[in-house]
Amino acid sequence: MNTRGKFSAGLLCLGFILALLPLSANWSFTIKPQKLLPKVLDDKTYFTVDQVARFVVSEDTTVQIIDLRSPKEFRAVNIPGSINVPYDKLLNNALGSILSNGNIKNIFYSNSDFDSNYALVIAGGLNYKNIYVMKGGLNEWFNTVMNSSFSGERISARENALFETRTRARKMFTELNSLPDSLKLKFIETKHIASKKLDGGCE
Amino acid sequence: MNPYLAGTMLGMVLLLAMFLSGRGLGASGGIKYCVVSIVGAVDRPHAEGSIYYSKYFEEGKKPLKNWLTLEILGVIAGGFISGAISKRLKFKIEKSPKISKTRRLIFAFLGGVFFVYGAQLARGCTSGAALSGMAVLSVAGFVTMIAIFGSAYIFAWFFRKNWI
Amino acid sequence: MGPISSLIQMPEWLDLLIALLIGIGFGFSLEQAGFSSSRKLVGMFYGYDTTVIKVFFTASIVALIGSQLLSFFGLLNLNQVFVNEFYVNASIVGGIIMGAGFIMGGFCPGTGLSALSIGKIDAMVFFVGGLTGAFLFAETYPLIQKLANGSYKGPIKINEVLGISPGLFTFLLIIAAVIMFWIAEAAEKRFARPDITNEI
Amino acid sequence: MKVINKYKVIIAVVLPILILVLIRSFGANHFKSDAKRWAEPSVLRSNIITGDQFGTLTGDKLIINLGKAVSGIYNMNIDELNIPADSILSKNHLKTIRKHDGPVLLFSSETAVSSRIWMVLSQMGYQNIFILANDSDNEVLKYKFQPDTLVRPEL
Repeated sequence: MNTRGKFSAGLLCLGFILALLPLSANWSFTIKPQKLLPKVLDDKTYFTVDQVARFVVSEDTTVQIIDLRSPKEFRAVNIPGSINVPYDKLLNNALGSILSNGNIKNIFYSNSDFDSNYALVIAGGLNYKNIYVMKGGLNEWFNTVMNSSFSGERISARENALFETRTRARKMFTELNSLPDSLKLKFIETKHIASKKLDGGCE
Repeated sequence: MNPYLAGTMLGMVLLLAMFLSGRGLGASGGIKYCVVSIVGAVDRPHAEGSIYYSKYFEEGKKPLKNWLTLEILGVIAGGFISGAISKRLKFKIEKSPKISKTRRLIFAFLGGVFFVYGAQLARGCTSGAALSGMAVLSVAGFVTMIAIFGSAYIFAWFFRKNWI
Repeated sequence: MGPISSLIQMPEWLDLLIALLIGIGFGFSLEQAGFSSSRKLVGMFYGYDTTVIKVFFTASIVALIGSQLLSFFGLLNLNQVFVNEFYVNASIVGGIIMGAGFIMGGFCPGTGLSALSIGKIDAMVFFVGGLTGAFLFAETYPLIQKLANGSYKGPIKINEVLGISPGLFTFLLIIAAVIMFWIAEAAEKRFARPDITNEI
Repeated sequence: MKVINKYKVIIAVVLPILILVLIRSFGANHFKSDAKRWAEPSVLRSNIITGDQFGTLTGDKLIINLGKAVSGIYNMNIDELNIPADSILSKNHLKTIRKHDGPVLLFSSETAVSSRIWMVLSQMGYQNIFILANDSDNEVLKYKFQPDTLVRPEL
């Protein structure tokens, strides 16, 4: 048998294996379940809304807040500085273009505690580091940051700091979300373009 | 070297490029960056004013400090190493004995003009669009490949005197 | 996981070093395949030497198989690998112009560079022609902008268009390539030109 | 023997790949491929069972309590197992889930934990797993934002 024959036979065997693989999958979890479980049960993966409020107020550049709700919900209200990646888009493997930056803390949030925690497991399964959720979601944000008021007789220094953060976060949240839709939308789109576009090709 | 073996080697290099930096191979892009930097050096205001060149000079970018430019430098180095190993290093004009040297060089020049012009239009040459494109199953890769080889087969008849 | 560049923020020098190393591998394989000879390259269009088609299809199939196996094992995220964008008219017209350039010059840009590196003077002239071509394109860009950017279809994949899995498409491509290899070798015998093949 | 010698290069390449592929496809100690498919119920929200839906759920139910607190909310002669979240992947527990014929409901006083465990188990290929949730617990924004009409864009 000549080289061509052998080579063709080898390629055909490999091609046959490939044809049988469920490759339409495109992507799957890359680490083993036993390795993932302790990662997703780590208490450090939670941020309280107050911690997130502090990030927002200080305009911390080492955090990236990711809103998993639909674009419509995002347009209605969103946390200042967050980017919108709807949960169903995230399943189409939008993660890579968002979470590539190793040292930045990525904080997921949704309205409640479901989508954000699914997303955390997915990101963990793909072996991304520095992933967190905002516990309680936007509902908890409203409950704590937007609607709480101080009731009591004396205020401690710590409580005072907490309330100041909340008040400032509330102000920023209200200012951003009171903007007309067109302006908010523009902000979202520029964010999106910056995070998309892969490098490559001959251009 | 056996063509199938050489092809496997080339495929491995392409796979390595995909694995390391998520991109394919390319040659015409590097040639373009050379031109862009030459134009930028000779006539900077023209380069910055033109809709085509200006995007390569935004934000103080340097067109020579680019993936594709470095890649074609590597191609030249790699070709040289291989030529040295196989003892093929020699200055010569390769041509059919039936045509003159001048004719060969004129056609080589024209071929270069056409090829790179077409590659700029199609956003990649045989390596950047056809080979790398096919390796990621892109439709653009297959269409470009068929267009290149199809048209070359048709034109082959007109230029047959140059070669056989 | 991979591509590595999506995992870590690479410093610029490392990125460029990788480019240089990839380029060296690229040039080395092209030269080893015998692509530094224009008469060997155009042999494909006259049937006396079909190395081009063998190397070309082998390379893309090896990369296809490799990338899909890596993706199956979770080592390479194919969504993070660049997919060429499809501009219908530009691809076809550009391809036709390239075909004409191929048969005139006897090189394509990559092979031209590897031929230039071992001292082929015609390849150097081809390279100068290439620079001129890129320059002409830049200067005529406003005229052909519409053609270049028209009928944009995005980075679409052929298996998605056909609605089959990438693995199955690869298998079909391999079958096609195997048939092509067989035809190519038959053609080499049929159109054999020992006077040319002995010289190159 | 002669045949093997003739094809040894091909066998040397194809066989290891075939073995690796088989291990990856059928090994139990891995997540299944096609993460999107296994996560599909979470997009459709068909994986969340609240009080009303609980009654209509057919089949032999098994509640897995992931926390220390007793669920208590649906106390109607239904099997309830107490498995702390961090030991859910032990062999015996996985066997219990696999052997159980009918819906398996994950409960935790913290929705975050049950959501996470749901995704882990689903990606391992377990189907018919649900999250037991309170009626009020769903992905809906319960608050209405009051815009401040005095805000002027600074841009």
